[in-house]
Amino acid sequence: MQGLIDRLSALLSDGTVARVLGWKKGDMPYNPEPHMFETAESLKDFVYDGFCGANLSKMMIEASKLEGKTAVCLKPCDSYSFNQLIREHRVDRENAYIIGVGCRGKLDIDKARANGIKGIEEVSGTELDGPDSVSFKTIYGDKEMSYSDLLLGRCHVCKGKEHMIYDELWGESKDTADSERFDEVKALEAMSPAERFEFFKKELSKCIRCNACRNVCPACSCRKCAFDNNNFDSQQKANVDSFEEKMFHIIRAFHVAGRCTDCGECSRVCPEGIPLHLFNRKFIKDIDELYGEFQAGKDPEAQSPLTDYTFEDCEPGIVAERSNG
Amino acid sequence: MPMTENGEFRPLIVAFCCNWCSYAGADLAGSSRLSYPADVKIIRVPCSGRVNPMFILRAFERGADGVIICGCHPGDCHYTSGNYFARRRMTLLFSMLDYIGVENGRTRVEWVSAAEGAKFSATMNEFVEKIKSLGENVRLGDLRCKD
Amino acid sequence: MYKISLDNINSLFAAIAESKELFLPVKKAGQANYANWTEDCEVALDSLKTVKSPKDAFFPQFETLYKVNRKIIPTDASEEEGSETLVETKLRTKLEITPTELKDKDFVVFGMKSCDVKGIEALDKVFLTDPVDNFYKARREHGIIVALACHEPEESCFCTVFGVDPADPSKAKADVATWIVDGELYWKAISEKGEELTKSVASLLSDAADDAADAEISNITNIMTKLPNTKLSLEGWGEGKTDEKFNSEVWNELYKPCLGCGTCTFVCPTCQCYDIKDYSTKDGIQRYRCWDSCMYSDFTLMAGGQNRTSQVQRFRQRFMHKLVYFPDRYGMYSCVGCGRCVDKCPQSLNVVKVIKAFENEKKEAGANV
Amino acid sequence: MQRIGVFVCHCGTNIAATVDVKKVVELVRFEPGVVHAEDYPYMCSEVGQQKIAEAIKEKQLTGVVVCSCSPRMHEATFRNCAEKAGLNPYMVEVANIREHCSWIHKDMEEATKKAVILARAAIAKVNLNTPLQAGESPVVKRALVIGGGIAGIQTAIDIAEAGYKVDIVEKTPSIGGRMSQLDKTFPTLDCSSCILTPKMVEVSTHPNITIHTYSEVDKVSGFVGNFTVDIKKKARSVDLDKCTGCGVCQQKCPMKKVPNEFNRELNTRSAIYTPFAQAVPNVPVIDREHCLMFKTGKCGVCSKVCQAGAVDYEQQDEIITEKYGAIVVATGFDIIKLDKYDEYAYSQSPDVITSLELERIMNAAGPTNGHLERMSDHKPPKNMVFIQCVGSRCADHRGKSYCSKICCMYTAKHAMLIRDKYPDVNVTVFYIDVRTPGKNFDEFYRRAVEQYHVNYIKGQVGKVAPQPDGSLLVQGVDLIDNKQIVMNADMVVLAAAIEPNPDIRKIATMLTASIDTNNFLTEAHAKLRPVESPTAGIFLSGVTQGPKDIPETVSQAGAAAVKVIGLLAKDKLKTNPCTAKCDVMMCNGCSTCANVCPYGAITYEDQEVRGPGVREVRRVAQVNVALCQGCGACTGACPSGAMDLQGFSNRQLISEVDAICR
Amino acid sequence: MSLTMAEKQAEQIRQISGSDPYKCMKCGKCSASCPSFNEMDIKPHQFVSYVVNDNIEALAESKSLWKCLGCFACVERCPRDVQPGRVVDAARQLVERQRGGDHLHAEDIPALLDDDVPQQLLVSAFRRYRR
Repeated sequence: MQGLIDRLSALLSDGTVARVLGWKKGDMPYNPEPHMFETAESLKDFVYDGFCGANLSKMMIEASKLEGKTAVCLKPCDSYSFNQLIREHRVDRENAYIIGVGCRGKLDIDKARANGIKGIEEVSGTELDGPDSVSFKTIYGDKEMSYSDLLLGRCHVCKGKEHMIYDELWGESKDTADSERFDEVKALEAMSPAERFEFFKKELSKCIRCNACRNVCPACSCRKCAFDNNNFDSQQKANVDSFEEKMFHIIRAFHVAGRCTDCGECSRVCPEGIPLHLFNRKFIKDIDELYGEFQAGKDPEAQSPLTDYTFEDCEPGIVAERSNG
Repeated sequence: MPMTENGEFRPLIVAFCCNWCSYAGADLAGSSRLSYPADVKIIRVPCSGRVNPMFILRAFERGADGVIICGCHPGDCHYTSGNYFARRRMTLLFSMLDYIGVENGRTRVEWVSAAEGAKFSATMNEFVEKIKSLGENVRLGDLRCKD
Repeated sequence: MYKISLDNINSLFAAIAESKELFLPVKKAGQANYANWTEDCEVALDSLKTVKSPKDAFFPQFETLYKVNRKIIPTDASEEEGSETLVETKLRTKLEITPTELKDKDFVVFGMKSCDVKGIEALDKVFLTDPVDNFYKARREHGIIVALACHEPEESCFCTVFGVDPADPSKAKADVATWIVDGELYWKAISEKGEELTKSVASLLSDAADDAADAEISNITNIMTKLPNTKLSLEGWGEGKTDEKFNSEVWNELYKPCLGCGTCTFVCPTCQCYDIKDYSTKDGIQRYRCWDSCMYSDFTLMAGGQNRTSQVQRFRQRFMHKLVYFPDRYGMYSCVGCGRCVDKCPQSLNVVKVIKAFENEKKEAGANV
Repeated sequence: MQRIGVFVCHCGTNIAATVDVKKVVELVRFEPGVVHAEDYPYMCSEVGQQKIAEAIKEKQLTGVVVCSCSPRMHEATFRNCAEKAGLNPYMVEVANIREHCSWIHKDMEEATKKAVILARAAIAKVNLNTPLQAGESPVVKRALVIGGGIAGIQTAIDIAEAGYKVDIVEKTPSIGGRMSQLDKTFPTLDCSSCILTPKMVEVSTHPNITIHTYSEVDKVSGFVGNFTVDIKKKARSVDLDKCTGCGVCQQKCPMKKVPNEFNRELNTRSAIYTPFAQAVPNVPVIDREHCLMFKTGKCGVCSKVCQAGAVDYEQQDEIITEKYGAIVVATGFDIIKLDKYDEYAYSQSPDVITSLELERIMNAAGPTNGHLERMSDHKPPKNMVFIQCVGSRCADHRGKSYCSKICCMYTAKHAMLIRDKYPDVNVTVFYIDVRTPGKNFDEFYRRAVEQYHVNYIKGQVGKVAPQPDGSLLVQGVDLIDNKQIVMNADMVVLAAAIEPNPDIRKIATMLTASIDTNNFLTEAHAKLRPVESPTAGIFLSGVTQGPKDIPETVSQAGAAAVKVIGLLAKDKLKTNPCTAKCDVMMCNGCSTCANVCPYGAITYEDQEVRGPGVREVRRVAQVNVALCQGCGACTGACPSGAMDLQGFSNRQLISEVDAICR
Repeated sequence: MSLTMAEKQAEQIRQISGSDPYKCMKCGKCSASCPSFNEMDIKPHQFVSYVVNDNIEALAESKSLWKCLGCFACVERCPRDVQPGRVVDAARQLVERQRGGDHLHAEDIPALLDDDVPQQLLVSAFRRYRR
């Protein structure tokens, strides 16, 4: 990590960039926060470890409007989001200096908590070139977990270790995929409609409409969300009854269909642990199956499947055909 | 549940019809006296591509039991491509509704030309029957609208 | 002091639920939240912190205030005169307003931690001082709080900073205090309401020594001293600090990662802002209120725009409100150190980091002098 | 809050017989915003409109809902009426309680209930209507006619005579179309060429008319009054200006085995050719597919013999771009392929021919120089059988559901001409119905029967079987005698159905003109606007709209011309104000809308945006209202809802949904 | 309103054949195509109009019923998709149902074999009339 800090300091000092968008050490060993570093000196608080899961692409919308270039640390999967933002003219590529940082999967502290680890004082083994297991020092005793058991859900279906866009690379990446991307969606599709309904009802009834999923989403970059304006009369702040939640989440996912890169931030930030990516990934699966494989953010020039068509496209009736077997 | 006196379930069905083909097709069904149940209420839109998925969800939220979108046949869109976009949007939306466990027969897209009054009527008769067989929309409605 | 074996706890719940609604931590789809007790629910008394605080019991996230319905009714002959329309009509419309009834049945909130009870104190300050919020008041009158001592506090806890004792809920403004020690639930009524509740379930409880929970109390107290955030200093916050804090440069740095979501607000036991909105139904409207978040871009949006237009203003507002304005007005902090925001903020921001950032600022300023 | 007036039309009994009009009036009075409600037997009548106008003035109405027939019928009527009374026309909405209600429902209670709901939806919409102002766009004073047959020629001449420039685009090397292939015309029996050729000359010499033969429309953009069209001029390989039309090249061309399309492939032509003697322009083209020079690189005879040096093997296809105010489609027809009608042995015997082939055989300039003979052995026929309705009025996939309209008459013509010229030939016509509406048409057909003794048999032919001796066995039925008829014939003539030129689909797509399932272009109104397409600025001439004979085509061509002249006579057009509109406060500048706009009406520009707490330069969408046609595709694509459609706004449509779901 | 016997039978024929006799435009192409035309008392095109007019009794008694070869030339060629052959076949089935029982037994077949009749025809007849 020191190498990365040195490089960033050099970029700041030689004037290549005016600021650095990265992560700042948290007050706990596992909660670094996204931070804008303006001086080389301030980089002493810079951190890059397994808990730096936040996708910094979206912050570049504002950062790329500032005077001078911003160096931004992007993990391989973040680079898809950045590309997609370029496609939508939301960031200025010229004002970004992209450090493609290596990634061996990011960690989910809730996985440790679920494993009974609490009262955490220190965590070690989370750095990029660290060991295969993570050690926890807690007031209730020392604990250890393997790095892979601590991974965020999204890392198990990693899109790969390649950066889609960068100015320079730092550190080795690892493809952490160990399960099929659409397995979860397929499992749901295999259920009966009533079972699916129950599943989503149970999950979505937890929703507290905090909008964290929307606000963190790099694709949800609207200046004013459709849910915050009066045009659709959908301006509801509360989860009133079962439908309200469904409507919110269907529309949230629909609005990013064809643009969602499957970065998994929505599921990561949900305070209620709702697997929100299941909506987005369903759209991705449908698009892949019906209109040909498409990965948003892979190619900033590619036409989104929803702004494209062919004469031979399937009819909407295919939904019933597929579902009814 | 909306019932008539004889206890038959009468669904509420919203049909979005594009102005150029399907609305005209519905007009033709009318002038040809090709009847279909009064449960179907038509909203005129310029093009099937105008139909925002929000409208469909809104209708369901408000207690509609079925929503059908009618547009020009592929290749015949008055605006060349609106129905193609609608086709993709609706396919994905319907698939999502199916995915969360809503009966997939509640939504439908049908291409009806200005000359197809008979098809319009037949489609609506069929759709009403389908919705009747599915019964009331309980999974998508907002309870507050039942008050 | 009474006790009941945890093996038998369901019969206690059943006994309470017989005559009162019972609200307690329930696990659903992997997360613990307060919910109504049912026989088949998965009670999660061992959860230290529910995702949302139990403030819903007194101040629900959503409630309908009243309904307005339009009715078409036959008119009296006398009213017909002066009718403007060309059509002779014997009908007229009437608006019918039906207020939602106030809570009129007792209910029990079981398992509240001391910090959450303290949170209710903060809500009381707002809702029970003039003008009194009747909906809230009715719930407070009918609500019986059974508090539960924390067992294994976590690193995000810092309630002691705000004078909360997590070990001894009998010091909180609850009706019953309870502890779980070695498979037994120890029960101690604190208030009159608590005594009554105790009476109603007395047959299920057996006597226990008054000092039965003392070991647990000192154990928890001891753990608290080890937790990193309990050493937090509130120096520089509180009454009269508006000028000093409001204009600080620290906010401009601090807010940047903030997404403007409402997670911190909605999990917080003391946040009490709400919005009132209308939902139009078949032939009328329902006026409801729902929690609002000062972090939202459309918070207090009016025709002329809103009074806080940037995220830094909104961010500052939330913490100034908790740590300065609220003490100014009500003499207490509007943070109880539950640590939910520490756990849940998507960007790892939270009230602790805010307080610490100002500490650092002071240190740095001192160093510079 | 609006002040809305609701006007419920009885439409005589069309509505009032099924909908309790009074009850509708009574119930809609309570809808939000309604301050006035009344009914009248005919709202569209002078008196009905007067009532609306009066109410607008007296009650200071700000919105009007008319519950009547389809808005496609009278929306414009009521909007004009409102405008005259001082109300913005776009504050008027129509609830369709006739086509969508009274005409399809029988139960009065049910229909009345539905009528109230439809009215409610319209009222809810009007509550959110805003006055819209039509913009203006200039008119390019030039017309394009696609197709150079009699329809296109007549339209072009009529427009040109009114003083406007006209371009004709014709796909084949010459104008003239189907009519130039015909021998005689019914019911007067005058020679087709004799009446067509002067027209062709007139059109080619008219100072206002430019003809692009051997050309196709390649691309169309723009809108009424302002179309931009790319015309692809295929390489003719012969210089139009240099060629004198001497014809030597065609005589000397060594490649003479090319099927002659003009003669329906009954004989052959050379690779360099003019389709027929009177071709306009009288300049040959080289059929590059068959020309030896192009196929092998060795020949060049035509170039060598051409005195004028007009042959140019290097010529390339050329695209020219022109601007037009109006476009007339006159792409005509062809006859259907008969390969699915095995029972008539069309593909088995050369003596089974189509009527169009018979036209060429009877024509003095045709493959047999006008002698009636069998194509197999060039012997004169003794017995001829005509079969009607081959592929017309056909409900299955093999043919067309419609009546081709012209077959009865041309078959009578053929029968009569043959009996006149060859009195010893027996002519039998198998018919299902003989349809002869038209001036002097039935008299014409009766002459064939009464004067020329053509044997008309009511019934169809089931089978035509070629016999070893070269004759054709025809098995048919006489439904009057209830007898099966088996007879020998030397020639069988099939009245094949006609269908629109297959190119029409491509052209209609380019023009965004609606087309029906039979590939005929749809009229804006079947009765009242028969020569206009629903797409503004596109007009229909000839068989492209539906089956027609020559006099009908010529009259329709004139009608289309009048419509075009009416359009070109205006200096400016009012544009549809129901266009998309971007709320710059919400626009992300993401370009999604531009990606789905079929008209290229959305562009992006950096613009200073001001609002509460906002003052910055942003990339935002801009709608060119002259280009926008109001389809709303952008609104469905816009993720933030910044893009909205005036007249069909999100809030309006949602309020309609809400009103219906009440 | 209750249907008369004849109306019921006509309806049955429409159901069995799946054809709509009202589509007929009386062109006669079925009769023109029919190889058994001369053997028939009620001609194929008349068959269709008999069904339209609910005159089923006459059809049931007609010779034509047993003269149709089932070659389906009329079905193929009918421009209106009325499928007269299927109508005849449906009438035949109606009659067969009323008669009941098997009318063709496997052991009778050899006696019926005729070198001029294609065996395929027998097989199909067997399929159709054995119940």
